[in-house]
Amino acid sequence: MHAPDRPAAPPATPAPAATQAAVDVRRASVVYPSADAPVHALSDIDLTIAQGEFVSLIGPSGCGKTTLLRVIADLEPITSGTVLVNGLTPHDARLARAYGYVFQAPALFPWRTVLANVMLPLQIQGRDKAAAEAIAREQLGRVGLTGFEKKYPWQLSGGMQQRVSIARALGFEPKILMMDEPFGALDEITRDGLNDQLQQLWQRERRTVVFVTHSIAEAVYLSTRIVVMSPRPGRILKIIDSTLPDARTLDLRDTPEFMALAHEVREGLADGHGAGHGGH
Amino acid sequence: MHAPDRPAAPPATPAPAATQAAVDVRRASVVYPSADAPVHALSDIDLTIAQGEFVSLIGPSGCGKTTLLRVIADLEPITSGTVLVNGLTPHDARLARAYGYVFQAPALFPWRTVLANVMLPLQIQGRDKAAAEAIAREQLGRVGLTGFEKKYPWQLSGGMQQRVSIARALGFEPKILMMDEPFGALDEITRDGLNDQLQQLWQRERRTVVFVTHSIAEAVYLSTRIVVMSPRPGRILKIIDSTLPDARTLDLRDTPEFMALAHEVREGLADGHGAGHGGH
Amino acid sequence: MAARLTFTQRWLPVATVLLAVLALWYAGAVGLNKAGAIERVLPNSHPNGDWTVSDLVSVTLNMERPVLPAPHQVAADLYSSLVDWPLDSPRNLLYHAAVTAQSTLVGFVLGTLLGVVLAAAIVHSRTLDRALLPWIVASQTVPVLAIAPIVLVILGSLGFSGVAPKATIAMYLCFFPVTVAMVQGLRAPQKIETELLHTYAASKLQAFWLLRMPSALPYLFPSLRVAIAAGLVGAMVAELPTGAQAGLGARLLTGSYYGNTVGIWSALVLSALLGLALTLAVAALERLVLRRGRAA
Amino acid sequence: MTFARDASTPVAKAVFALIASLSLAAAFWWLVGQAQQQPDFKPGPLVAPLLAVLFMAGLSVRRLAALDGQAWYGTATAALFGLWLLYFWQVGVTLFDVPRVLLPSPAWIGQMLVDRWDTLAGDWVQTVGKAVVVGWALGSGLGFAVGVAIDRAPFLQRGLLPLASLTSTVPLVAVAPIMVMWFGFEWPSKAAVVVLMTFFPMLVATLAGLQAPAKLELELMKTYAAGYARTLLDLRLPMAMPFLFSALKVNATLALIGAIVAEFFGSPTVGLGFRISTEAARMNMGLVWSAIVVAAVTGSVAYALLVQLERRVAFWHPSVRSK
Amino acid sequence: QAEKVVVQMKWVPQAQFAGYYVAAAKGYYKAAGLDVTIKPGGPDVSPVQVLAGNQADAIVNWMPDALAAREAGVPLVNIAQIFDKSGLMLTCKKASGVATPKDFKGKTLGVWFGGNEYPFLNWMAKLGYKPDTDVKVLKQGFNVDPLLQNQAACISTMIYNEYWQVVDAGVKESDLVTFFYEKEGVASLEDGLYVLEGKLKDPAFVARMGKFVKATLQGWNDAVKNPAEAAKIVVAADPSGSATLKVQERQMKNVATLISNAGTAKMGYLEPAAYERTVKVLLAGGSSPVIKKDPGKAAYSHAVFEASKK
Ligand SMILES: Nc1ncnc2c1ncn2[C@@H]1O[C@H](COP(=O)(O)OP(=O)(O)OP(=O)(O)O)[C@@H](O)[C@H]1O
Ligand SMILES: Nc1ncnc2c1ncn2[C@@H]1O[C@H](COP(=O)(O)OP(=O)(O)OP(=O)(O)O)[C@@H](O)[C@H]1O
Ligand SMILES: Cc1ncc(C[n+]2csc(CCO)c2C)c(N)n1
Ligand SMILES: [Mg+2]
Ligand SMILES: [Mg+2]
Repeated sequence: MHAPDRPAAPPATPAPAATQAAVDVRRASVVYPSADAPVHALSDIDLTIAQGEFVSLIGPSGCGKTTLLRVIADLEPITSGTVLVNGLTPHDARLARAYGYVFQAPALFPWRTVLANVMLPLQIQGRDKAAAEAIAREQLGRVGLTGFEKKYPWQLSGGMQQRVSIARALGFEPKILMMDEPFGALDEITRDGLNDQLQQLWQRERRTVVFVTHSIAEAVYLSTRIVVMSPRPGRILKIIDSTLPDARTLDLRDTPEFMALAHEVREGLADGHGAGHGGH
Repeated sequence: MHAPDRPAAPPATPAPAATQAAVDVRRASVVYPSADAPVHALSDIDLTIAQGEFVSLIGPSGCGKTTLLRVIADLEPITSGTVLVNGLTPHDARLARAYGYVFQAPALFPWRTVLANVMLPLQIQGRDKAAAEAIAREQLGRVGLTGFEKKYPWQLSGGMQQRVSIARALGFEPKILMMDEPFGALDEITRDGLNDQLQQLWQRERRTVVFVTHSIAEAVYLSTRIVVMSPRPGRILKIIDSTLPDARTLDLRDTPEFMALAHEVREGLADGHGAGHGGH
Repeated sequence: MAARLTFTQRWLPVATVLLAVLALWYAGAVGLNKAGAIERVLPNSHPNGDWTVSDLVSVTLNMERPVLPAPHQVAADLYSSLVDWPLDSPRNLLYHAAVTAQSTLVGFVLGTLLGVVLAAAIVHSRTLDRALLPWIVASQTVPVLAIAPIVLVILGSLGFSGVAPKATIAMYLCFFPVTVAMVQGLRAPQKIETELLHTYAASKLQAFWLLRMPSALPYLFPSLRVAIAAGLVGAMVAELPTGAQAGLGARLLTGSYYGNTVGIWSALVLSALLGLALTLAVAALERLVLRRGRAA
Repeated sequence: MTFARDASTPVAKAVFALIASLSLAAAFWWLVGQAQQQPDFKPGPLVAPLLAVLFMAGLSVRRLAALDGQAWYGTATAALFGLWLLYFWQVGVTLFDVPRVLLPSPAWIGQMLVDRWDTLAGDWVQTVGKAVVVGWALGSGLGFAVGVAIDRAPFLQRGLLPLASLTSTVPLVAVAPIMVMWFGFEWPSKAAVVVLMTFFPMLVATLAGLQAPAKLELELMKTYAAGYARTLLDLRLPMAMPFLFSALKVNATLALIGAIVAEFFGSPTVGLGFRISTEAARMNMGLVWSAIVVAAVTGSVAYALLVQLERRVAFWHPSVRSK
Repeated sequence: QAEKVVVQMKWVPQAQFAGYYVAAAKGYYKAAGLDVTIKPGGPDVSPVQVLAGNQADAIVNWMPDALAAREAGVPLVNIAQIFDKSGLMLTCKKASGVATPKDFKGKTLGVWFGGNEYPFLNWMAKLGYKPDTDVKVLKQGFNVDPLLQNQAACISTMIYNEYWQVVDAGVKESDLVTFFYEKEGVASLEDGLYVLEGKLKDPAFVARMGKFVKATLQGWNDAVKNPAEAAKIVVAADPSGSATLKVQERQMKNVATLISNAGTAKMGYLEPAAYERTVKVLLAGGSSPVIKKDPGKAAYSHAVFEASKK
């Protein structure tokens, strides 16, 4: 609805061929050096995400979901293998501002108002103040926070803070959105609402989304593909293509199709889980 | 299984008549004084919990669940109304050590080992060291943490920490167990496991449990009664008696009976939610 | 910071900086002593004024009464003081270091105790919190050196002599950082931790020992490092009004009166080393107590 | 009747305790005056009533401290406490006939503050207006600048920090004469002492403050591809503010003490330190203590001002927010 | 049973106080039935405070300080005057252009404060100079650096100590100009023994002090006669370990010149005329004199001196 009449994001990345993958991970492994024994966090990951896909990563605690996301976002180096983002190395993609990242914690700056927090990435990109403010206000509106612009983060509840951080990530219209359990700390109802909004946003703008979650329902509801991971060393156990229609509403969750998918994910998880339980 | 051969808890409270309610809340209201406008957290709550019940409180964020639990536990004064715990005021009940309280965060002391953390309430109650240690080891065994006694809290994962805090609350055999979103921070699989254990524990010992949760499935799975609350000012919208059998397994969750209950809770929540969304 | 540094990673920077300091020191010695050397020393050795720059440099680095003695002069003075005299001789600087260390340590222990007790009283009493805390801050703006002579005389007339008066001055400087840190530390337990003990109906005393004290330890130790340094300063300051008796402070003073600049610097270097040793001792104590470590 | 009801509110209790204790104190003061008229004056019999006044004084402070609701109650409590301190000092000095070269009475100190305020004002300008302000600003500024500069050089940090802790144990009594020797008698040598004393606390605080941002926040800036300067300005400096302020506060008292003590070792014929040392040698303890009072008030006011400023600048920090 | 006597010196242990240390080291005090404690002083030790705080029976002090203390409420009384001449002087570098007191104008002069500034101010008043306008006054620390560093044209020195430090630092005596307060007619009495007035009412105290002064004078006599031996004793008595033989022996020789009546019966006797001369100097100290009114004869007593002759 809004996307078409906004100026396109500056062509910082060489305009990707339509067929070029948004994220392309090949035989990637990550080993954390450690005092006693090195930790094999990811082992031999192969994953290709096309432009416009919504991919969820799900798996038991400590299986390497965050690590995988961080590798793609150039926050962690890989030990072996290759990773390409829009055909570039993660480092170049980051400098080209190809993605927005939403951390599990809101990570708002307490000395900035809500509005100023959302304006931060825009200011860093050198947008002029008026434009940045307009965009920030619009994004805050989208996550239902109009009227809270002048508040400070600590004056908001946890859920509201997380919504601010989502607005902040959306503001600069990144090609790829990476979200690490963005709704982990929220109550079910608020979470449902935000799931709904995120779903609609994706519908509208079809950005590529890589999404980490613990919740099976959330993964099934949001994704076009669900990547199920095994406990340490993190491997991809199963990739499930969603059979749900692209346009979704929350009611969908009571359909047998939804339940079947959820069941499939749960089974996938249970297969890998047995050994890992309690050991993380 | 264990309960019968253990000595009964010391009769700190005057042995309650079998018919005496464990918790009796009458027309209780709580108003938080505040700089701008006082916050009406609870308004006119009436709730009676019988001995041996498992009652869940569910409701949107900020509706006053925690406040209600804290009022019962003498962590917060009420503004009007009366609260009785085992026939005593909350203050006297606390001094009589009538209850154990599990906070949302594990609240373990980082300078104490896991074992020492579980021994803490026993030491405060003046039990001798050997006895306290024996009880602590047993409780740790029950939550599946044998072998971790000498570790420090920060060497454990979040789920394990929360299990330590549950073991700590169970150790001194309180008549009433109060739990404020004890599993909120855990991943779904670990959470399922702990739900199962808690359910079995309640089966065995039939302590009175007051349980706060955001998860509908959790509430339905565990409770004998579910109290649905409305957004601020917190009121009781609906009290749902469980139609499930007392003995439960996780498979139960796929039964139509379970789903019907879950649906009823969700509807109750949705009724009260509309107005409150975004306003906490 | 990085968990473990290799030997070179740890010491190479220190060595480099030390070398830089030494180089600066030599340069400073030449620069500061130049005028005096030209005026007073070179005319004696070269009455006709035919001295060269190298003469000048060698003279500035070996003057009897320099503005800034060269490092090797200080080292030689320290060495001869430590080696040529028995340990119990007032000409051995270690003897003076021991005297100063003694009053520092006594003052430090008393100051720490006072600081902890005051902090405990303040966190438990609203009256003390409101009435006392501002005055404790104000007390530290009183220049100690100004009141030390009076304090010493007053304590003397009350029958305290020997280490006690010096330790009292050291204590006066020590207790403040400890009090401030402990007030913060004893209040560090989070609400949830306090409430946990509340649900156990724990007494105030139990809460103090089981929760407040352990939470305060991470605050206490950094303040102890500050306190021991402050205590050393206090002990040295207190040595001045006892007359030129023993101790590094007295050495600094008499060095100045006897025009012995090199002596002043030896005492200065030794007092810095003593400070370092005391700080290291506190750090070692910290490691001992917090050995079990905790999540950073 | 009304009285009984009123007395139950905390404010009424406090007012009552205040009035009662002050009148008792006045009565006791009169008693001391009377007793001293006696030729064979002995303080012994007056000790019991003294204890009574002491008790009432304690009670009045307690009652005042118990009040809630007004911001100035806290200040008032501290002020009342100080007032009682002065009162008992005066009484003690009078009662036990302490020689005034040892401990002057507050009355004499106050007298001197009034009589010699022009002298003290000149001293204040010399010591605070020149040495302290310049030294404090320069020392703290340099510490900050060097901190920012070596923040990215762990090599220099590892080398300089041990040196920093070493120099912080060198007593200023040793440094002051050297600085007088190097920089002369006027205020620059005092400012130099102050620079030396304030530089390292600020350096250490700056380094600690710049390290304060958590990994998460740094990574956030990284995902925006923010450069060093941006990260410094938008994240690390704001985050460092509470650290910088605690160093500024510590430095304020250090600077004052440093400048005063440095004046003991040579100075022009004006300055608080000069006044304290020369008047002490002339047994004019009233003036000595009034100079000390000027110094202490200056230090406390500077401290309080910095606390206020901190509340403005670091308003977001939990330690400020909770107040 | 030896009677206890505690005496507080004015400065750090040095030959300036040789008489006391010699009397102690050679057992003269013991022989007089006394157990004497000699407390060293320093710039931060105020002997008057020590006396007022009951930490000493007698102190060594200069008269300006003693009379100022008397006015400030500590009733000091001189019981014996050891030095009958003043050793205080102003030492200038010729290079700074000072040859006579007339040349002080516009120059920077280092002065010891704490009582010692009054003879100086008196002198300046006599010369018609206003301090801080005609001459710049520095509060001098207790060393000679200001002169060596050329921070001052002249500095205060004692003939027995600081003057020689200047010379030891390499400045030739021929490059120096000196002005003695004694010669300028503005001298005040230096090292003497003082006690609290009230104590003199007690005959036992007077008797004890008499013994003390007698033994002390004996010590001074030895010290004046044998400076080398006195220096050795002083160096041994220095707990800071900073004093050296060479310096102390030279100091002792110079101190001897200030006790011009050593070996005579007048040694230790406070000449009323000298006393009055000092009082006049102190009363005349320009705008703010050391003492505002003449203390009269109450500020000294010959009772102890007479007792020491018994
Ligand atoms: N910096 C690190 N150093 C060493 N080990 C690490 C580090 N970061 C993560 N690990 C380990 O790597 C593994 C994968 O961690 P990761 O954070 O990716 O898991 P996750 O799937 O995101 O778990 P969660 O669901 O709990 O967030 C874990 O076992 C973790 O302990
Ligand atoms: N100490 C307090 N002062 C003022 N208001 C408070 C305080 N504690 C809670 N509140 C307010 O009271 C209301 C009820 O809070 P409470 O914590 O009981 O909610 P909750 O149902 O437990 O929410 P959540 O699910 O987020 O834990 C909220 O609106 C909250 O903002
Ligand atoms: C407070 C005070 N300062 C300086 C002197 C002068 N003075 C007298 S003796 C002496 C030591 C000389 O070797 C000095 C410096 C003093 N009398 N009192
Ligand atoms: Mg993760
Ligand atoms: Mg809650």
